[in-house]
Amino acid sequence: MINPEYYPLVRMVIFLVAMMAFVGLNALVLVYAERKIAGHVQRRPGPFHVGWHGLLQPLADAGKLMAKQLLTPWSSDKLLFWAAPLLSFLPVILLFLPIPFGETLYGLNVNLGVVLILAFSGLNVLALCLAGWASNNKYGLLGAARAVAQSVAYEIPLLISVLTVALMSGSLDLHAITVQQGAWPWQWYGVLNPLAFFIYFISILGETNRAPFDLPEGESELTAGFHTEYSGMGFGMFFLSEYANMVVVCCVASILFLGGYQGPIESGWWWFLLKVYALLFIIIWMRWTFPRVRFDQLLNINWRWLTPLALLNLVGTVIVLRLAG
Amino acid sequence: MQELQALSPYAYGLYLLIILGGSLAAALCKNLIRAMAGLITAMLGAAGMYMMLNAPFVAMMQVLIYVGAVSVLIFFAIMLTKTPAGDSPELGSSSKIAAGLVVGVMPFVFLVSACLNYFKQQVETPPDIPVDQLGQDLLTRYALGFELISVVLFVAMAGAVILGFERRRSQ
Amino acid sequence: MIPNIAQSLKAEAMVECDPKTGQAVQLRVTAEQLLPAAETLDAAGYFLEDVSGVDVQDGFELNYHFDHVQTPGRITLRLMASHDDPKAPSLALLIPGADWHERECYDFFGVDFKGHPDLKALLLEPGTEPPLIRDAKSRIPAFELSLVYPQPEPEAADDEEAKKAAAKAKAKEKAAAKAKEKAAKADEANPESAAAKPEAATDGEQAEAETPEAKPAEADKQEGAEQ
Amino acid sequence: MTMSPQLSSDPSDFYSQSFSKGARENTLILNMGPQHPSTHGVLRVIVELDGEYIVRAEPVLGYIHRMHEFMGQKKTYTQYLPNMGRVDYLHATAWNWAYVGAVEQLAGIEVPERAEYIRVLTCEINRICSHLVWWGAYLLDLGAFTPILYAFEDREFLLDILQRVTGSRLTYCYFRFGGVYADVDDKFIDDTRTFIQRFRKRLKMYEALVTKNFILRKRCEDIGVLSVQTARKYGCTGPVIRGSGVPYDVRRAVPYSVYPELDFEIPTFSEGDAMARYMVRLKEMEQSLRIMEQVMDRMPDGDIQGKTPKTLKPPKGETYFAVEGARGKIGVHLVSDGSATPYRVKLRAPGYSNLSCFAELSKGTLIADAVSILGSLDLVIPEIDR
Repeated sequence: MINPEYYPLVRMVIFLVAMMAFVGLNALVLVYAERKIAGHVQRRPGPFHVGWHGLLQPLADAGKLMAKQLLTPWSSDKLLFWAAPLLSFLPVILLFLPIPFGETLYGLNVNLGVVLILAFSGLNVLALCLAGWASNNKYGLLGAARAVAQSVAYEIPLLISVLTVALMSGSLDLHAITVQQGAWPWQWYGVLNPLAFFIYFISILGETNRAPFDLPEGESELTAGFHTEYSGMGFGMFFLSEYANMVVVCCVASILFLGGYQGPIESGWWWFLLKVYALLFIIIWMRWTFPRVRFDQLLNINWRWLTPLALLNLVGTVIVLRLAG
Repeated sequence: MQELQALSPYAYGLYLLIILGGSLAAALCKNLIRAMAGLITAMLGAAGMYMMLNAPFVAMMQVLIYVGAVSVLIFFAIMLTKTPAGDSPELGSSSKIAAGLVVGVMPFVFLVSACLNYFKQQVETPPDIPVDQLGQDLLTRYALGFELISVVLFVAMAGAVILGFERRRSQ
Repeated sequence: MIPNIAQSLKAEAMVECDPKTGQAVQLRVTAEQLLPAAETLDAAGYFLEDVSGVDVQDGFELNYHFDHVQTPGRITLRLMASHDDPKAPSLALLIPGADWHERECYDFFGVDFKGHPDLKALLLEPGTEPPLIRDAKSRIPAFELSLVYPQPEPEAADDEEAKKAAAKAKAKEKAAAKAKEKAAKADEANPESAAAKPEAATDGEQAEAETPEAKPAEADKQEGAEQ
Repeated sequence: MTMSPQLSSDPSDFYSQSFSKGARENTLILNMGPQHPSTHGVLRVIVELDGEYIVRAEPVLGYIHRMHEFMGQKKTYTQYLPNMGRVDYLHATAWNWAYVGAVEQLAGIEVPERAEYIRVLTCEINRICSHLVWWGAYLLDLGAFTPILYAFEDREFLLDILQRVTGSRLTYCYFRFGGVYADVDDKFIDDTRTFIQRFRKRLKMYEALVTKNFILRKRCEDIGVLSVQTARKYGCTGPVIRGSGVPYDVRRAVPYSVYPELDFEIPTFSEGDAMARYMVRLKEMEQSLRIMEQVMDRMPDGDIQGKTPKTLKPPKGETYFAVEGARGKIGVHLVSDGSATPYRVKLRAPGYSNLSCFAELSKGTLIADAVSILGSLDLVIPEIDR
């Protein structure tokens, strides 16, 4: 038998493997959801031919991606070129570790869960930089430059709004933050402090490079931005990590602002997934509705509005907390 | 995670390898971006060392600030300045190697001598300090050091901004 | 309005056109007159529609079509560039829209626009032989195209005029006969155009009938020269 | 921005070599196209970038140049007619009309009134098709993915209608010298009326969904401002010059066909920016609907084909005929030497002149704005390259 000392480690490893499966499965579901939602937004049925109502389409897509030849541009920095997609994908798995999907359904119980997620989600931008630079493509480079500026900028309001919640709950432990909110919507931090929730939501669009803030890959200007030169699973990795990142930030949003796995009638992981998918649906819906903003507008939104608002909100929250006791 | 004590020698070795490998890459790569990648690796290894010392908060901050933010600023600086981001041949000249050796060896000597003189081997894991106490200490006892570090970050940011402005002015 | 502007331009010849040609006024200009004329038109609110080249016997005829954004009526400036050394002054610095049209002409006819800021191939691969240059046999004389061109051989025209003054009807018959002769000659050279020949004479008549405002003398000259 | 030195040694072509680097250091020369999502086909724009700001831009044309003008010298008048549908595939009927009109003017062919009405009707339907494609594609340039599918849904309806009479869906060759190819039937008229009703509602929806969108306005307003003077100097026509406030429309300026009898307005906006050009096109679709309604109310009975000689040999001479296409003034300069083959056909493409102002408009803008400007000029590359 395994030494009981190692139980947390074993649990972590099992959870990591499970999370890999979850991320993969989630990507499939999200790809299907994205295409179906896009289809219905655009008044067409979406994928329809592979499987019932196109259910197996994501599998077909994945098969195609995996079967494709991996091309390395002759002038690229080969080591960094292939390190970048891995760097983009692997840390994302780590991000799922501290997330409490249910009361006992978590990988690692750390009291610094929020910090862990924030710390490792920053690695993604490095991956984008390296990908853009290493592919030695001018579009890639411009995409990388945009990714850097955008992530650095949007990380600030994101951190501040997370900090606001941390102050309200007095903890950085995701589990504790969940429990402090009640089962009912009026007990959730998102309702108590809607401004923080709003700022967080806008910031995650910027952080995960989702439309209307998808400038690092803004296809009408930069063809595909940082992943212009990637083919097959190289692109697939970025793709997976984008979806995984979306899931992570939505998980964090549902924990910090929507009461996590708690919900009316009976709490459980179903509430959690429901909230996460509702947020994901909104993000997908926005992508298929809005035009893309321009780069300087994107930064102006952040520096002129979101960051000052987030700071004011933080100060206001502190004052209210002090007054309330 | 005190239960994982038994694994610590292996983890220590692993982190050491990461730090050494990363530092060597940072020092020896002629390509600036590769050097930066090495630096990031070394910083990640350092974060692991903090974890070993039972300071998860500091480790996270190491990742958040140094790996996530400072290296991105370095990347920005590389792109904004006229530095050739590719292989730069002039780095290989002998006088520069000599200068690099002096700069590299001196801290090494000082640090090793300091370690040998002042530190005894410590087996016990230091206690995990809660975040609020950490915050208290940082804002009272270690306020000066804390502020100095902020100044470093601030200078890095301001440098990036100034570089950006100078480019704009030259238009 | 249009004739006023047109009259104020310095040109070698000016003709008010039949509406059938889709143009109000045509002016024949020399290389020196082109730029001032374009300048005046530009100042009067005209825009350059296009620059089109036509390869005729006399050279490459460049048509600068100007139109006004409010008053209808197209003014055409016609400039002849010789076949041997095709060149023309460039309008590109005055009217930036001329830039591409001139480059297109350079592509299609090899006309060298002097003073063009960046004369290089636009639509064709650089170094391509100009495709719209016709072989010498199939070219038509410029005066068949437009009334702004004088007849090239004045002596022959005098003969014809004398004949016409004497008996116009006879001349017409003769004209028809000569046209047939010419057609026969042309047939040897160019069998393709054989089908077109029988109508040649009637065409000439039509042209005469349908351009009543045109100076009769010139029309006569035209007919004469055709023979 | 610095690049790895390998790129500087890349083999480059004639245009890259002639596009020499400017005086400034640290600029980046970027080839947008020939394959690039924003250039709507195979257009190439070489840009010199400083960061994301465009220092200089130079469009390179000719990637799908087919030398239509040369083909015109080799084919008979009738054989050349199908080429017209291929010049501008989005507004093929207008090109049909420009060429057919030029030949009719030169040869003196009369067109029956019913045929004129049918021409106006199909041309306006086709204009709406063209504007719809532009609308969708422009929003795609701005990163909105959905409108193009809405636009194509409407356009599909129109293509079905046009297919009934013309027999084709894109490269129409419907007009004939002296008339049109086939008569319209009742179903055509009914379908068109249904469409008009339906499309009025859709236009309202487009306005609410897209035109009033905050992000869209920020991306279009004050972008690529084209003054009246510049527009005129570059020979811009169509919605581009009307977006600068000049009510220049060939249908009114040099009236042809039955347009003088029809009641419609020429929408103009004086801002001269991308938004003004956008609004002009949207309003034009409404006006086209009005024209279509009037035409269907007034359409007389009668022949659809006038008398034309079997082998067409227009008399010697030249003619210039212009019509208002979706992109501006389409002109055909036709020279005849009296034979069955045109002596010279010169096609005046509106997009060609409209695009030529791009280099000036894009100077000093961000790449994203340049894409917006390029889209707002409404490019159809086959028409520009011919």
